[in-house]
Amino acid sequence: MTDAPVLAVRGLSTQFRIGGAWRAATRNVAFDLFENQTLALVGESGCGKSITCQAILGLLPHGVARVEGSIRYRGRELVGLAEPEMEGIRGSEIAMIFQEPMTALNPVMPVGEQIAEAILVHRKCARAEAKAEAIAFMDRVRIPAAAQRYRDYPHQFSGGMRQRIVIAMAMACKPKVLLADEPTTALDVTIQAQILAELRDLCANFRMSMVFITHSLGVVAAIADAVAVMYAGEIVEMAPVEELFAAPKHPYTQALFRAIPRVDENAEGLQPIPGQVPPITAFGEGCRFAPRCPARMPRCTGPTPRLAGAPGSGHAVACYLHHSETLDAEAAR
Amino acid sequence: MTQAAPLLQVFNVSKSFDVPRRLGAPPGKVHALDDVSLEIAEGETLGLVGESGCGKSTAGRAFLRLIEPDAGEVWFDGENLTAAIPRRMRALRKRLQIVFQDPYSSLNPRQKVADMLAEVLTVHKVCPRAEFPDRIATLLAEVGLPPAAAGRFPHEFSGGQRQRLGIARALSVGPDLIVADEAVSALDVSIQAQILELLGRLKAERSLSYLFITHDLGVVRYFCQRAAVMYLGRIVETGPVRALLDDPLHPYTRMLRAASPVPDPAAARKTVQVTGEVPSPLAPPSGCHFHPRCPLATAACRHARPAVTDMGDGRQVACHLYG
Amino acid sequence: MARYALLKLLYAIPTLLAVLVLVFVLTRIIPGDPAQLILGDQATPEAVAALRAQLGLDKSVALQFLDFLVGVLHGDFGTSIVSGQSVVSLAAGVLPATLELTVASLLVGIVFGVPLGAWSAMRRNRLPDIAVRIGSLVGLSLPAFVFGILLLIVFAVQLGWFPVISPSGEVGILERLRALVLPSITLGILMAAYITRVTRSSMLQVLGEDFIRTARAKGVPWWQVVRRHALRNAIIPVVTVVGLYLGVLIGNSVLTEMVFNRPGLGKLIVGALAQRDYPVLQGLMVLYTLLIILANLVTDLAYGVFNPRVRFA
Amino acid sequence: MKLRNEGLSIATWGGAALLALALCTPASAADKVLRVGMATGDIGKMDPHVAAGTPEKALFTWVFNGLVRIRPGEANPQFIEPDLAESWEHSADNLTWTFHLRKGVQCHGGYGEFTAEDAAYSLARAADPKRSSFSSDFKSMAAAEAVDPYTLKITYKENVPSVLGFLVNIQGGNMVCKKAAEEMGADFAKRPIGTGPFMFKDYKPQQEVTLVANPDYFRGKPKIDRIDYKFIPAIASRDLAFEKGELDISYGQSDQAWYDRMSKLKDASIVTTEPTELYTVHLNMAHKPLDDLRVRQAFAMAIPRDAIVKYRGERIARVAKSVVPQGYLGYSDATPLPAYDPKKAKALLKEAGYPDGIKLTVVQTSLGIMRDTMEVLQGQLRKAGIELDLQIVEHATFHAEIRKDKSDLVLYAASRFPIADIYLSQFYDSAAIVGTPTAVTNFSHCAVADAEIRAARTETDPAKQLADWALAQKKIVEAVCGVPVYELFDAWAISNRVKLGYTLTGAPGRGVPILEDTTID
Amino acid sequence: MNAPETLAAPPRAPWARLGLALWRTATANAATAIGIAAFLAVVVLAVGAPLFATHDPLDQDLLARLVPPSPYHWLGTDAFGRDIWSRIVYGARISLVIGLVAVGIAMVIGSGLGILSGYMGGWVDQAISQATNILLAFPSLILGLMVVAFLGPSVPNLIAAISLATVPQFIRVARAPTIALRERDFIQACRALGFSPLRIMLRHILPNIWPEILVMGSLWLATAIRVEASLAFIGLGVKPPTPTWGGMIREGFEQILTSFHLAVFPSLAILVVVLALNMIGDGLRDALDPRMKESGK
Repeated sequence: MTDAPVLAVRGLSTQFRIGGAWRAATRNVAFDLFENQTLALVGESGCGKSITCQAILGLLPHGVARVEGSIRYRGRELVGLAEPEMEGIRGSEIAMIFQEPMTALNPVMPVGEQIAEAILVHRKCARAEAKAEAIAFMDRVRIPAAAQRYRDYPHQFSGGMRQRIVIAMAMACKPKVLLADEPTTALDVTIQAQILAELRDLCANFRMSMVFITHSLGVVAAIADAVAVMYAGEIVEMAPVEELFAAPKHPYTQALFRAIPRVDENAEGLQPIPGQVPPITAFGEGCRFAPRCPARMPRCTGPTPRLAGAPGSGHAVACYLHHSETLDAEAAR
Repeated sequence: MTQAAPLLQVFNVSKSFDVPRRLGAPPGKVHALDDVSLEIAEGETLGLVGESGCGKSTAGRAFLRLIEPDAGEVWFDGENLTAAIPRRMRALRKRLQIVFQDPYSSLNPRQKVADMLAEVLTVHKVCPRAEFPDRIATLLAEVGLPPAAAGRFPHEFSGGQRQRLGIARALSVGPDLIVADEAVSALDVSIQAQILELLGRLKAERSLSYLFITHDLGVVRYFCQRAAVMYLGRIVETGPVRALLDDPLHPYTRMLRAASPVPDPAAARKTVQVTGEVPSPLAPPSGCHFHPRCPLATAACRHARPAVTDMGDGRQVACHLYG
Repeated sequence: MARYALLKLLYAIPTLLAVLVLVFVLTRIIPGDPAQLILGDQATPEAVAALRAQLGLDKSVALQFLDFLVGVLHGDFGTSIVSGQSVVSLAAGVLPATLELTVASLLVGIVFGVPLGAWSAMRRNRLPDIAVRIGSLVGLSLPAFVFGILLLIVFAVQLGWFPVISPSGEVGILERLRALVLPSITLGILMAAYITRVTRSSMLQVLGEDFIRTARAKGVPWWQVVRRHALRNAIIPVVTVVGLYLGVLIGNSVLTEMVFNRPGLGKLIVGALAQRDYPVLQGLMVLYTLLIILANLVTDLAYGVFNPRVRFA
Repeated sequence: MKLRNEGLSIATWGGAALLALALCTPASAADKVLRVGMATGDIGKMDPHVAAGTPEKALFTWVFNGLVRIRPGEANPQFIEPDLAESWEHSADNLTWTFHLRKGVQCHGGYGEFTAEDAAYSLARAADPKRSSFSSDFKSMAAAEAVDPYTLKITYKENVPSVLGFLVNIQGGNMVCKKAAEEMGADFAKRPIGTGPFMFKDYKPQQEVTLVANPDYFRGKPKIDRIDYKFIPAIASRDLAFEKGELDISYGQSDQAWYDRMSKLKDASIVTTEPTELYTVHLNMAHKPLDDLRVRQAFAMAIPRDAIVKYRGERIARVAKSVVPQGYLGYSDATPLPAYDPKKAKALLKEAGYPDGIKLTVVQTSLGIMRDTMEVLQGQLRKAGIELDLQIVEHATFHAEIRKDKSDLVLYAASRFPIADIYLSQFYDSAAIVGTPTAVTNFSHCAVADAEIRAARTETDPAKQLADWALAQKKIVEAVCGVPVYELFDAWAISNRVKLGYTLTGAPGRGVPILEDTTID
Repeated sequence: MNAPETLAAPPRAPWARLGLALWRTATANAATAIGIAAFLAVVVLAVGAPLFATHDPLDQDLLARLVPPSPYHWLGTDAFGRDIWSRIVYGARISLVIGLVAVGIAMVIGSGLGILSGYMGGWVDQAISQATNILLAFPSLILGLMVVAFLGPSVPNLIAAISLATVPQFIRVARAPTIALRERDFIQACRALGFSPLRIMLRHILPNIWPEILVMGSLWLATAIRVEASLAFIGLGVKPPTPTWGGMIREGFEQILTSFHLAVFPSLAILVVVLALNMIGDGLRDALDPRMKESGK
């Protein structure tokens, strides 16, 4: 890993216009993504992980959503970038794959053409060349008889195969960063295992970085190098994967682990997290997990705790339980 | 576990659907259920496990006759459901209930909670109308909802709360057996745990039995005593949950077990041997449906459907390896 | 595909038969005597009776129906009571005009409707959208006959660009087309308004789909996303609607035919109704039903062309 | 964005294509073509002995000849002149008539020379109820036979007031060619064969009939090469087409507003022609309360004939003065019709026991002017306390229903051969009462003047005959069997390009005669 | 963002829901507001016709025919010298009654059959669908034409004709969502709870599809008014002297080259009502269709 992050996100806030008012869906999201690293964004639905990814690619609808903060890709600021320039980055530098392989492909266009299109929009090359390359990529993601299936339509493929095609499409321009938004959630476990293996393989081969969004800690364990746990629009804990699984620090992360029924161990009882995630319209000040937190303290409803770790440590957490006085003071400012 | 007379017995139930193929072509046939037999003892929770399209949901509905089986018999508490006349069937439905996966489509969006529950009480003449409010409040309390919930519409609730409403509706008739069709699959983990806890509590309090349909082996291990694994409309293995998961017999169960993600980076990074995809149910493979993906397949697997072998300890498997 | 078409046509036979019975029964239970009408007001009752016998109107309804069915099976739909022309030749004489008008209006509808609908969807809730939506509503609400006369006065009489009535005799294709312009606009405006609306709503829906996001995520420029991805999908429901509306179009053509004095099936039917010309009425109803069934079939086939998910065995 | 350009450009291209079509000029024809627009959706059977409608009759004017004709442009029988017959004479008792036919007249389509044989055949055909709608016109005819190829003898059973009247080239008087009629059978009605100046060429349903000049026409080859006889039911379309020069002759609308508007056109003249159609309300005396004379009188007094004629147009209509149309032989206005007096009408109704007025059920055709007229009557009668409940049906049903005696009153417009006898016998002779075996069109059940009508029919003394007819009219008017309202002219718009070659004031065949020397610029 | 939450259907009981939806679109969408206002205005005019008419609509003044608009005759007079404004006001009654009753009948019968067909499936569905197809094979105008020509033009017959032509549309509108709903879990739950089919259709399916039916109703009301006008134009309208818009246009059409106002004013009246109804229908559709709410760009 080199020192400079491929993607550096700082203070990213996204707001949506809901009922005439702007509501923050994510607040102050910050992380670094290094070359050949896979960062998992994990959290329950509505925590803002997908929105963060779409904000990076500038895919949030104008007029309905706005983005503040900074997203630097190899030093280049993406927030506020003009649409044509953004189009140049999408797909060729940063690519994205989506959760639903059933709907992510254009149903009336042959799959091969959809892959070739990704190549053609970014590179001036002959149609035949793009086709050959598209077939090569289909091969690469293990689609059987790729050349014959070039002209087939999405509905002629199974869910797993479609997700492979989506991946091939994303990989077509050999992007530096892949944003994977729950790419295996809609798939069966046996297919999920295959796709995860595929993605691991591709990242390694292309020295690609990946932001992997999921709600499953099991999937995180299988694919991530680093993990950022999100709750209600904020990152509450961030750490290298082994560290996080070995010693989760944030009460939310801990509760999450206790709520999962594991297939490999007998658990006598799960510990559900009481209450529920607040809706976007009810995000308040202070720690957003506080109302559900077993270790809630009075200060938790005060200023929002900042994500911070011991200096030099890769493990950061946004919780007063773990904050030193200096950090509190910093947060107070 | 199955010493007492089972509450639900399913004998050789089959069901196939016509599936329109291309325009102008005769429709294809999907054998959603192919000679399925199982039983659930009183107070037992049976997990029915499989990947999407394997027929597990069809099974749950066919046992309740929400879908009419093509063949086979379903006996409930000593009575043949498949032969019951409509009126008898409607009465029997008080004892057999279902909870659905999607908390958004399982509630009538145009009906208030109180109306929804009152309608059930009216239709089945559970109690006099005067007692409805009390009865409804009790039901809501039982599933962990405040009495105020009665006056609201479904969309005013979160996913977890709606699932509680679905459970309250099922409970309102006082059933003995509940089919939980992926009842926790659509929920976030924190909520999933809440609902599992609720179902567990209700089972103890009301001495319920469950047919628990899910694709999540973790949930099965936590919640069920026994489990049946389905593949392309057939049950390939049944047995006590812990034994089945710790020492799977059928190659498919093994594959499923190995592919299930574990929140442990060390274990999760091990490469798992998973090959192939579930074939189209329109043209299932011959013999053992699993043979094209099976690392241990032999010639026999291609030709003959494996018989069910009793392996002792309540375990049964349908595989030529054990035949 | 041929198999599919054949099956469809086969399924249409009961429908056709039902239509036949319906029309036949309807035409016989109502008052009115074609014989009297043909012979005029000075005819003697004797002459009227003679003509009735000659036309077979004195036989029982069941017998008449049988005669009719046997004729139909032989491809003989009888002859017009009023003009003595064979029904087949009458229908064949006006069918080209009707088809011509229908196809031309369809084209007007598509050429104006699809781009406007798409444009409107893309500029949702902005001025172009509002203008197009109001325009399409006005188009839907405009009575064809008034609009047609307006067109005639402005473009045919004042400006003299187009003929008032269709030219007759052997005229060139150009002349024929010229005469087609105003009627097809009159009739097509309704279609265009309808297509605009359907295209717009379908486009709005498609623009919210995942694959649009996928296409954008791979860096496809916006206008190309719209053209290659959105429009191609948005057009599919338009095909269905066009097919469904074809029937309405054929029906509404009566008014246009009257205003522009064009021959056509609609006018033929109105005339036959007014004169109790039973054979013509029966034949036309069968033809109508057939046309609609064919239109549906063509729609189905077109649907298959636009939508790869529906291909034919 | 880009799509906007694309979308607009497609629309622009569409528009441009239409404009391009608009600007290219139509090719002009070298032939002299006369384009006539007729108020009809289509044409019926083109058999002159069968079809009774105006559109067909107008066509027959150009295709067929009679033994005699009324001088082109006139409608009155006093202008009868030779046509296929060069001369004729009759016996003293008027019962035997001999006609000497013109030699060398050729039938259309190579069916040979027209001879006395054809003429005899034609008359027999016209008199045959099975083949003719006009057989009643010939019921006094005993026989028609060819004496030699150019001599025709017709014998009558009784005296007929106007023998020649039935032999002019309208209705049963139209001469067909025997060979053609027999060979073609039913097809004759699709491709009529006559001897007239124009020959049938082509028929396009709902569009037109094309006629071409008969090169062998006995009066000489017409100067006009072709007639396009176009069917244009909508008056607005007809007017616009005429205005733009797409029609040379156009059937008009019997409305003063139309007349005024069209009269302002340059290069065109608007002509109204006789015979008129007399609009009469026949009051059904068999139905209560119309069986009461006072009620009928009240009815008649509630109709402001003058105002209605003003409404219709004074150039288009004239006030009816008797139950027989003006200008008919035997017409008499000696007995005035009841004058407009709504007050007195109300008083009469009261006297008859209807102080609150009466309500009549009327079967009414949906056809244009008939319906308009009925609506005016309805509006006017309303003011005198007479409500009309109109059952609007279409024309075929109307004809059937009124003949079943279903209606309290019948508004009927008719024009007949201009002799009082025909009008009186068909509408007011008790033999013609609807529902009887000899029924014609006596809707009022009128039987007050049977004796006079029948006596006049066979009376050989013209003066006595006129007296009988006048008396009949007096009796009918006094009994208020029918209330005549107005007489309506046909109206034509004729381009000044057309030189008819005669002055048009009447058209007994209902069509504008196009002669051999009619030209068009 | 909690996507499923936003997708969920809006609140309240059916009627309140519709009222709310109308109000919301009316306030948010000027076009709908205009549509509602215009339609209400026409209804008020129709109901209070005697108050708003300046003349007796039947009163002929033969000597003041085809008068152009003037202070005395606001919209001029027709060929019989009757006041056009008064006839339009009274004509609104007929147009509205015919439209409302015809569409109302079609709505009840059509949605009933549609739900039955969609929910029961099997031969019931087959039979109803076949019949629907036959009726659909005829364009509504032609069907109306036949019925009226055969039965005679009168208000009940016109209503019957228009209903007959409209019923299949409602069958279709009701059937498709019923089939979709039938598979929804809450309907399955009703079956599991032992509810009778009738109860499920009336209490659970109908309330869920009736917004669509209503939207369709407003659009077909517009069509019905147009069809009535078209029939009248062909000469098969309500019997005279009752004023109807279509009949007025037909009469006006005869004079269109001399007195344009005769046909124009009733045409405008139809235009206004049809436009208003379409605007309302559009607004309703937007308000009731959650899909239309989001979906950006």
